[in-house]
Amino acid sequence: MSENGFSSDEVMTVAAARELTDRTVCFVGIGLPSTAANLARLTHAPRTVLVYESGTIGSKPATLPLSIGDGELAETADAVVPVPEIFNYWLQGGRIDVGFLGAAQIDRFGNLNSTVIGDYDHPKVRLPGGGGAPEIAAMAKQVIVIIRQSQRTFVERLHFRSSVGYGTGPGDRERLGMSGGGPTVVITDLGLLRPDPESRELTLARIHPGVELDQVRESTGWPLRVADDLRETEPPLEDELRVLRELRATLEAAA
Amino acid sequence: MSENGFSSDEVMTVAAARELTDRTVCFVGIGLPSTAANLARLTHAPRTVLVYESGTIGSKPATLPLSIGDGELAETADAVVPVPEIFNYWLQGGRIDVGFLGAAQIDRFGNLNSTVIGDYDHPKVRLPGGGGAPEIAAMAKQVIVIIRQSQRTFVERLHFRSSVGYGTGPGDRERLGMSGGGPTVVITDLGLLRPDPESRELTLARIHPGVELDQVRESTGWPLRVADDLRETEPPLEDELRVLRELRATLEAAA
Amino acid sequence: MADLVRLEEAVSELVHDGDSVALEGFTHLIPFAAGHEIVRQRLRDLTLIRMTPDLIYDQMIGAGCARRMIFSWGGNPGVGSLHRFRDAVENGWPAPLELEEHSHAGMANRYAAGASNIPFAVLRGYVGTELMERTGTLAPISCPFTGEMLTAVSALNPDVGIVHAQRADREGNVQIWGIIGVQKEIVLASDRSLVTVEEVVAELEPQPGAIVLPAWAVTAVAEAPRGAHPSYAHGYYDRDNGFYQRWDAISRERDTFTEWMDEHVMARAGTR
Amino acid sequence: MADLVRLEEAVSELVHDGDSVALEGFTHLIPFAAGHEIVRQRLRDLTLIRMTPDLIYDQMIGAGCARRMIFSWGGNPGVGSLHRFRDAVENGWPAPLELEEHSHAGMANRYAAGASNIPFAVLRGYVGTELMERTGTLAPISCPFTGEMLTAVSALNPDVGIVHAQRADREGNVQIWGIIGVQKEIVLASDRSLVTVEEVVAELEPQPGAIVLPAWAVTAVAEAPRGAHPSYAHGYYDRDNGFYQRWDAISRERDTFTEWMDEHVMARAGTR
Repeated sequence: MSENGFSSDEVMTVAAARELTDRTVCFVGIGLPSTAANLARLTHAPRTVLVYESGTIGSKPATLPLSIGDGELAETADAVVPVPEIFNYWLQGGRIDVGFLGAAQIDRFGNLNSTVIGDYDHPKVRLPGGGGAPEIAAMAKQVIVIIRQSQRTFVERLHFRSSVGYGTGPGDRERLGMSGGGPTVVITDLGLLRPDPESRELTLARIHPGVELDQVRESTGWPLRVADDLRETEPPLEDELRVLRELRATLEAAA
Repeated sequence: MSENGFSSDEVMTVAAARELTDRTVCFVGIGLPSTAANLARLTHAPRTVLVYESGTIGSKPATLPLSIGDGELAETADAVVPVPEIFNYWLQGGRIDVGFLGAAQIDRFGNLNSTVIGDYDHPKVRLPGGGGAPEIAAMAKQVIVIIRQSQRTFVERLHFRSSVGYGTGPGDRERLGMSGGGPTVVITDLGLLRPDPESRELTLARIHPGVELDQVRESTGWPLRVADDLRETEPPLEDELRVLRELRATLEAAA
Repeated sequence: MADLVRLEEAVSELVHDGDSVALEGFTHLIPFAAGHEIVRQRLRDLTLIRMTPDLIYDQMIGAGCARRMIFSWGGNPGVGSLHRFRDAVENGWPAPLELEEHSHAGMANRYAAGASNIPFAVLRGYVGTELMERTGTLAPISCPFTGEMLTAVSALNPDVGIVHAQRADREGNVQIWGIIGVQKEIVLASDRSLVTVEEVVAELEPQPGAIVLPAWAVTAVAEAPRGAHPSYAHGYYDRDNGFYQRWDAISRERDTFTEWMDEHVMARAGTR
Repeated sequence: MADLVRLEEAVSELVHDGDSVALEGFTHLIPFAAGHEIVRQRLRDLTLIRMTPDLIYDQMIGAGCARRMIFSWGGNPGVGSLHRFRDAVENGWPAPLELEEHSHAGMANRYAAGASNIPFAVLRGYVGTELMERTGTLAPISCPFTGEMLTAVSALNPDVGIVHAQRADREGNVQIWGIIGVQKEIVLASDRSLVTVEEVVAELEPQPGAIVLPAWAVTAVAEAPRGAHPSYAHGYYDRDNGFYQRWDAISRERDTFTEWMDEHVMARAGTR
């Protein structure tokens, strides 16, 4: 909890929720993405459609799930479909507006590593792996990345490319035949970055309340581009924080 | 109705039903095949599993369906699955023991035409087409063909090859990569033919009661091979005829 | 979100001359009401796509809507020929009909590929049949791992997909049960989709065997009670097997066919 | 027909050293009881196949059952690492673990291809990722109609497929509802299959959202009440989220892990 009365997790989650407009169809993973999408659904975007990779479409959980397959996701869904179908007909079919992704590392073009730290064959840290991310990154109309920002996570060179953002720059997604649009925003605990429309390089567009620009630069493993019109993130509203904290309490109560 | 007290349709249907042993999984089309499979189920093979291409698995209809998608097939089924699944997971998956097929023409190697009489582009008669047959013929472990026998149906040369029996002879199915075993019996209104184990040519193995061998030869568009141990088909039993007639009555009552 | 509209409007907004149109429903839930509305709106040069053309395409072909048909089995199930289909192919009446012919397995996979946004699907099928030479949307393909030869079929993505269903709620979420056929695939494979329903209800009660198409995956929903007759709607009414049998005589001659269509389809705008 | 047998017998008859084994269940219905029985029977050199290895494979890897793993996401959902999986990959304890790594979409399609008896499936996926270079069961493939480049994944046909389900009847017909994941695919893709169930009942009541696997498509059925715990069985018991969180501490060190396994798995033969 910062002196502002909210934690860096909270400002990230609220910033992510705000990116969702109503009636958006979101493919959500567990953790911050699921929290952010449910926060949007319970505040400004009540008709947000949540799709979980376990096959639940239109889930409306009252409590936050710990896994992407909790029973409540199925009980409150409009439809539950087999896993091959969720990936083929719904994600690859081009019906997902927004995919939320996290990662262990990100590079300046929004490519993601969720596979290993170190060498693939002899890793220092074996991470969980790509899961649903490679195809979400390729196929969702728009991708929102949520990741803590530091020299360890914002790296010059990924140890493994698990999912593609903009590859090596403009035109790469098109060359790779990707049907989705790529990352439109990267939300961190320090601020919010958007790809430059021309170069596709991530550019700091918002800085969270109480964060210094130097701190953001020092937390980035490459020379950070900063938008000319850099502004401060609007702090979480009281109502957003209340709903978010109620949501998180349901998760802790269930454990 | 012949002087024997049963019609040629009845002897065909009973002969087909007898080919089914209990617990056989049958992929059935409408008409004689469906009647024969249901007759088997209601007489000597109560655990015959009926699979219809509309996606019903384990249907146990009390009345004969007119179409392969009648409501009763779904109501009495163990499972109802989408049509892509019935063809991919169940038929192509190698789970069908017996496929029943009819046709407008058959050749000496059990290849079938259900597409056109005459030239494909300017047909004399446009028939319905292959439907489920091409893949049933390729993939069922065993195929039973039911067809009336005459110079028009037992032809030297098919006008169109809609489904493959033994192609041009031994080894063809293997060369074509077919997972199923091919036709093991062809049941007609005159008798019953089986492929020769070596040459794969259809060979008359049984002749129905009251039918003369010359009549069968004259009803065949090629020089007919006859088994050394040709025997007469055992006439339909009273019980078989009773159940068959009750079944057919349900079809007429429903119309 | 799916718009809830009148059938007349839905057809006039979604279907245009020259479109490729799939009216699906595997024996069950055949969208006759929508097909009849297409006939009444005198749409022309359609490419009609359906695994089993059934009576509905016999009627649309005889009424002159079709230029081309993509199909796998064109008969009157358990009865015999589709006479209007035959007359078009054999005699070019009322107009010649181009055919693109597949097997059921191929059509089902083409729909699934279309719904999956991939340009083709792979199956073991067609090999050894003359369809391999006759049909352009078929090609041999070799497995990159085993070298085995299989068959590729090109995806189907109709301009318009039309199905009938039991129910929708007021949001346009659609519920289908009983034989579900390729209803989901065709809605998802098509650029635009129309679902006619027996009734619009306040809430979709869960049903054993039911699937739900969310409203945001459907373009338009129109109420059309008995809209599948003489096919059926599981839980609402049975298949009218008698009509399927009577159709043989009605459709055999051009005159009796035209008379029947005039009386039962053309004269019934909005009154079905 | 499926044999109704005791779990111990089913595992000892169906699973052998060196087999490829898939214990599936996407978060829901994970077959923990069967996995524990495999551990108790000290099976070795298994190739473990699962989209999300989850705690069950963490346990089996730590217990020394595995030589190889085919997977797409190896974490403790919502909690963090699978420490036994990491220890095997990073330090080779208790034995080195070979990996064959895919994405979820790829694994799901590999199962579907296996169930469909075709040697590969096609998807848009993997392109631009380093998995393309690392994984041998991936290959580029071009569409024979459009020339587009897509990705082929080879089919998965495990020696043994194991899933948990809510119910079976006395014939061995199996009923599953809630999140159905890839349960059907893995049973149909495998040479031999074992379904553990919460209970055997006289008759399967139809349930909204339920699928049924007919007895003749399953090799063996074994009753294993609470056999998915700490995963869950929809309609029977909830996911034990607390256990998933506690597993982080239990599994972090080799000693505490081994102690836990000795007490909760090895010592419980037949008493689970």
